[in-house]
Amino acid sequence: MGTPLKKKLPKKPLEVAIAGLKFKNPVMTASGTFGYGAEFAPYTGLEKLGAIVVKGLSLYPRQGNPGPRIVETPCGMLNAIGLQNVGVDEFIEKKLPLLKDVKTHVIANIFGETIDDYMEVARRLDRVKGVSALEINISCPNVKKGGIVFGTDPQEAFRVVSAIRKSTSLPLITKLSPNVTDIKVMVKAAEDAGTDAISLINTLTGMVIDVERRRPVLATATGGLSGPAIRPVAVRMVWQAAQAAKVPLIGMGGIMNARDALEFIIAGAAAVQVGTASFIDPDAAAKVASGIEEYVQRHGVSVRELTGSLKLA
Amino acid sequence: MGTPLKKKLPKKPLEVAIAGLKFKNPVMTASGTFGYGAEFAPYTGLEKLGAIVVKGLSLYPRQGNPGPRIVETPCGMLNAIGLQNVGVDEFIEKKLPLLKDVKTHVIANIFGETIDDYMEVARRLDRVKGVSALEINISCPNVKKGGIVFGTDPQEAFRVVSAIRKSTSLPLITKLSPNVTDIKVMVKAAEDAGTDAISLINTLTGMVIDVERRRPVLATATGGLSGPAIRPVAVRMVWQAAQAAKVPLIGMGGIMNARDALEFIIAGAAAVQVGTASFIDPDAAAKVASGIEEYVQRHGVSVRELTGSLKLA
Amino acid sequence: MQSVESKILYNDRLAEGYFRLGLSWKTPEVKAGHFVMLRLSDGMDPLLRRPFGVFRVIGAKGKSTRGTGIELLYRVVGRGTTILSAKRPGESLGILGPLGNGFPAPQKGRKVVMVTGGMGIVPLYLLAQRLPEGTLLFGARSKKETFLLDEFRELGIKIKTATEDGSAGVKGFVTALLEKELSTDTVVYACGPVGMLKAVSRLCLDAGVQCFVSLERSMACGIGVCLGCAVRTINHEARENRNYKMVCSDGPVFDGKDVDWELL
Amino acid sequence: MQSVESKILYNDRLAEGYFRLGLSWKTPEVKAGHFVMLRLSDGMDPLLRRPFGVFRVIGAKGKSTRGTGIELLYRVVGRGTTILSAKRPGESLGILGPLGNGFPAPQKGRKVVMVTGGMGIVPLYLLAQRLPEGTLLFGARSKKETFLLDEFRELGIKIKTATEDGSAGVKGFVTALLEKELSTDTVVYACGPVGMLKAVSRLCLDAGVQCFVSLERSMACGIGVCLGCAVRTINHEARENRNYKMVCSDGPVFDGKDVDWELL
Ligand SMILES: Cc1cc2nc3c(=O)[nH]c(=O)nc-3n(C[C@H](O)[C@H](O)[C@H](O)COP(=O)(O)OP(=O)(O)OC[C@H]3O[C@@H](n4cnc5c(N)ncnc54)[C@H](O)[C@@H]3O)c2cc1C
Ligand SMILES: Cc1cc2nc3c(=O)[nH]c(=O)nc-3n(C[C@H](O)[C@H](O)[C@H](O)COP(=O)(O)OP(=O)(O)OC[C@H]3O[C@@H](n4cnc5c(N)ncnc54)[C@H](O)[C@@H]3O)c2cc1C
Ligand SMILES: Cc1cc2nc3c(=O)[nH]c(=O)nc-3n(C[C@H](O)[C@H](O)[C@H](O)COP(=O)(O)O)c2cc1C
Ligand SMILES: Cc1cc2nc3c(=O)[nH]c(=O)nc-3n(C[C@H](O)[C@H](O)[C@H](O)COP(=O)(O)O)c2cc1C
Ligand code: FES
Ligand code: FES
Repeated sequence: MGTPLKKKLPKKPLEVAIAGLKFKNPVMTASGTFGYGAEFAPYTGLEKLGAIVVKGLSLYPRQGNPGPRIVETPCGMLNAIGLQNVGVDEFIEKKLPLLKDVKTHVIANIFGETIDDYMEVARRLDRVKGVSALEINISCPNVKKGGIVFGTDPQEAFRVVSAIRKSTSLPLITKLSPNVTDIKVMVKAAEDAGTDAISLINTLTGMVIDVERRRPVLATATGGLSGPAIRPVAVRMVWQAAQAAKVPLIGMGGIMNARDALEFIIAGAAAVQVGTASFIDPDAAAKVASGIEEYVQRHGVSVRELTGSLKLA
Repeated sequence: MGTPLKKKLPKKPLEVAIAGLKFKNPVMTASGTFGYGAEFAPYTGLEKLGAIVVKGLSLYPRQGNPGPRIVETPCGMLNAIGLQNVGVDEFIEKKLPLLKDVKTHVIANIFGETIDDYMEVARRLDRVKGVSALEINISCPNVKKGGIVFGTDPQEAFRVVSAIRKSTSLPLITKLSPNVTDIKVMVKAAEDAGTDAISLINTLTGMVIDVERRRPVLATATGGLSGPAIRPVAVRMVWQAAQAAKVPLIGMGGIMNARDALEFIIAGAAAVQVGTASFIDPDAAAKVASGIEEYVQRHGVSVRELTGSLKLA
Repeated sequence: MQSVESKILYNDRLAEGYFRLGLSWKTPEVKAGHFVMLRLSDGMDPLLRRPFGVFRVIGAKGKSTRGTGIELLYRVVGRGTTILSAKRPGESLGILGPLGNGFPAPQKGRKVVMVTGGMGIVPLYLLAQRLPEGTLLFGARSKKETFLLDEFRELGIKIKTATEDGSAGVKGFVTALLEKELSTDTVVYACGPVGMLKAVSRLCLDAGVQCFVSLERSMACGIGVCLGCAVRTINHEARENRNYKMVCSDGPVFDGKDVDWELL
Repeated sequence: MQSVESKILYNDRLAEGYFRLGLSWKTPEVKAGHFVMLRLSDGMDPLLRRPFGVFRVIGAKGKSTRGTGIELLYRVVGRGTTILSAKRPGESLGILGPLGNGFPAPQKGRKVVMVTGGMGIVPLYLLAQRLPEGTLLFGARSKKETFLLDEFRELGIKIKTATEDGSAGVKGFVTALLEKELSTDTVVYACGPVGMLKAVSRLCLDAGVQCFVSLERSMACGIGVCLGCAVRTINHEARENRNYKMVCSDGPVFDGKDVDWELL
């Protein structure tokens, strides 16, 4: 199967360019699943990664939610961490320096509860050495707007991304929520606001109930569903987004191995992120990268050529 | 755990009332997963079911989609059957009579490509002996409106349900799609249009790619995701719908056993439907019913009391 | 038809990646070409049952002394079959069956030619057991991929082999062998890779010979209700002449001339 | 810390639902209170690894001749542990560890009292092995639920039992035993049900005795990155004095007085 293309494999067949940056391979870690990066050094080769996307950063340190914060679900997990993080300043001072000798890109994932929050975080990261790009997590409720989620309302998404665009010269990746009727509308909103790339999907909102106690298992009632369970939805959304997008896409959702990652690339993603899989195998992302390399060699086709190469009947 | 309530268990603790009908227990089969009912007679006791919901019916027989129509996914499956069915007339003449001696409700699931289609199917089923209610599948593209899906646009949902409301005296259950930003808006639309009950969720749209061939596995590219993978999303949506709904809810999505079904009931469903599980065990729905009975006895609480009994922190 | 738990009597490795599975089962009558759906894991992944043809009935009249039931033969190709290959005697599996239409018995006086390759040989054994005589044509890439031939020989079946590399029998495709066997009183039963079935079907159609093929499709339910395992068929009499049949309940055996091979 | 595949040396049933698992592992140094995360299935369901305390180190200096590595002790409570209980010697498991902070060694001259119940006994064995002497207080509902006591006795540990039904030791809760053991030179190590830990902690706090508790929480990563296993702790010096610590990486052992028991 898969007749190998006869033509010559281009040089650096794994390399991809997104938002003006070159990545040695298309495999990044997903925010919130890889800590601040250095935690994984004992278990994997950080330099094997195309990029490290760190835990979402806010203006001030955040405590996060009470426990239980996680619960396993069929082929997946729910989390309600509550975006616990050390805050942007401590990240810059203490966490980022740990990665200074690691030859890969570091992407800072950021969020806020108001547009001002977002802008200020972006501003503080601007021109910080060692930060290659910002990924904007818009799956947060806008507290000023009565909790409406930035990521499910195209106007709010446009406003927050436009504002950040003005606060930083760093390349911007807008990370979309899957909890929407039409992902293309969100793609358009982010593009209109000047994003350089789009990543998707964030978690699907889910809930697990302890029927013996008749209570939600998570202290916050609902949480975000990740893992292989959501992969078919994620691949579909990346494919739909690819029909509309002008900027490059970064696909994720349930990637456990190279085969899974290739689904996203073929559907239209220029790169992928590995999330929950890193909990099960801290070397998962590096293994995905080497598996893609094997595929690329076997098929004689570069990742750039594979992107969006899906053939419909 | 689960301190049993001290008070007396009411008579018929499994019985529920929905849309003016009494169901002996809250367990129904989900449309498209139980054929026209009689196919399961060799494997299960049909009378143990609260209701049988039959495969979606259209005005004329439909051939359905080319294959492959199904593909397994992590803890789930995608289907793109294309709503193949014998058509409403043959259903009434040939399929329904096979259930005439089965002492349970039969609910006809209906769909169309235009509002007129829906109305005509509803009209033909009106006053047909042996049909207790209609379940309206609004997860279909409206061909007249350029393919916009009835189930993701509240105005279209309102229009189609209102029209059916006028074509039949049968109780109406509107079945909602989960592929929306805000399920409450859809609940409201269906209620405003006069639905007697709401069932949810239909399948999430998903896609699987054969990376060796770089083609979608399904002939139609995308399909509907069902099975345990989607359960956390389904429970969450039922819980959200319950905050808004005035009419009773029927919950489904990945129910494999009584524990799963109880999640939906506690979240706010008056009854549940068992879908994909019937493929894995044709006796699954009956087993769910007996498992709920065991729970009800053990906890000394009726299903009616359990509905919406979720305690938040 | 029943859905029960069945004990594993044996699960023996035949060759690298090939296993013989004995299942204890007080089965209703099994026809040649019937299949069963097995539940391979207690967990939710893999979720769906997997279809396997019945190789033979064991016990009572059979030769095995290890119990009464059925014997299956399977090849490890993915997650479900990998899990299956690790199961041991005494463990139990959910079994649903017997399912499908099975091969129609040959009419009196017909010369039976069976054509196969790979695991397609499984349902033909039960057919062969019930035949007074017949010929089996086995197509494979090389000698290594031929198997069970001695078992068929013991039943008095004539065996002819075609291998692509010539390492066993004639060099080339099995259809070359088939061509020589076809006469007006022949009936052909074929099970194997879809390409082979298509070629066999075409050959038989051209020669005016009746030909039954056993098809495979991914399945969810196995009992005709999910409508997942559709193949398009041609109804040569009707005007609206193309429609979908279910491999699990209308098949898996179809008359070769009724299958719309374009869509397979 | 490492993430490797490890061979199962033995997986012996101790009692109904209780197993001893020997894993071959060229492990880095293991401290008392360390735990490991095991990958129990190759499939995606169950998806996450499961945490288990290290019971003891085997081989080299240990008594077992079956191999070098670690021994775990587990109780079958759900899907993962059911799968684990069916594994046989020779099969392999993914192992990640050793993880956590472990119990701090007792200061010289301190009288060590260990308090436990149920599987909480697991990490205390390694602690006991490395102690010159000590006392173990075991609380259970009935005699049937007490176990491993002989193993501790062999180490020269004094054992006292409390059962709710009085079928072994004194009748009542283990805290009644503890009360009598507490003096200013005592240090308490506790692992067991959360209710017990809370009661033990309060008792020690009131008596001004240092008390270390080993906590359990559902875990996804085991290495402090998912932030899933949070417990709220009290920093007695700081003004913003409540914050979340991770059981897997800041713990599982905490000073009892620092845990915000309200939220557990
Ligand atoms: C009626 C029928 C009878 C069969 N009889 C036998 C038999 O006697 N012996 C035997 O070894 N196999 C038989 N098969 C095929 C067997 O069902 C598949 O090999 C099995 O389902 C693969 O499961 P898996 O989980 O190991 O593979 P998966 O991990 O599900 O898939 C691995 C590979 O196998 C392919 N595959 C999966 N399911 C099927 C399927 N149903 N049909 C064809 N290809 C599939 C996938 O596309 C993939 O390439 C039969 C199939 C049918 C439909
Ligand atoms: C640091 C640590 C050390 C542990 N050491 C041991 C040990 O030495 N021996 C031992 O038998 N067990 C130990 N446990 C508990 C063990 O991890 C759980 O019993 C196991 O994860 C259950 O998996 P399961 O798939 O069988 O159960 P599941 O099917 O996941 O759940 C079954 C039941 O167990 C509960 N449960 C699930 N995971 C946990 C968990 N992590 N902690 C507490 N309850 C849980 C669930 O709420 C549910 O009620 C330890 C847990 C931790 C956190
Ligand atoms: C425990 C956990 C924490 C997460 N934290 C963040 C976060 O801080 N910011 C963010 O944008 N996404 C966060 N995510 C979402 C992931 O980055 C990713 O979008 C999602 O998990 C889907 O990918 P996966 O299925 O591969 O995990 C988190 C996910 C998990 C499981
Ligand atoms: C093969 C298949 C066919 C289906 N056909 C229909 C249908 O005709 N009408 C409908 O309303 N829902 C249909 N559904 C959706 C189910 O009724 C149900 O809403 C969905 O599968 C979620 O439940 P489950 O996870 O328990 O299967 C179908 C689902 C499957 C898997
Ligand atoms: S497998 Fe369900 S109809 Fe054939
Ligand atoms: S389990 Fe992930 S932080 Fe503790």
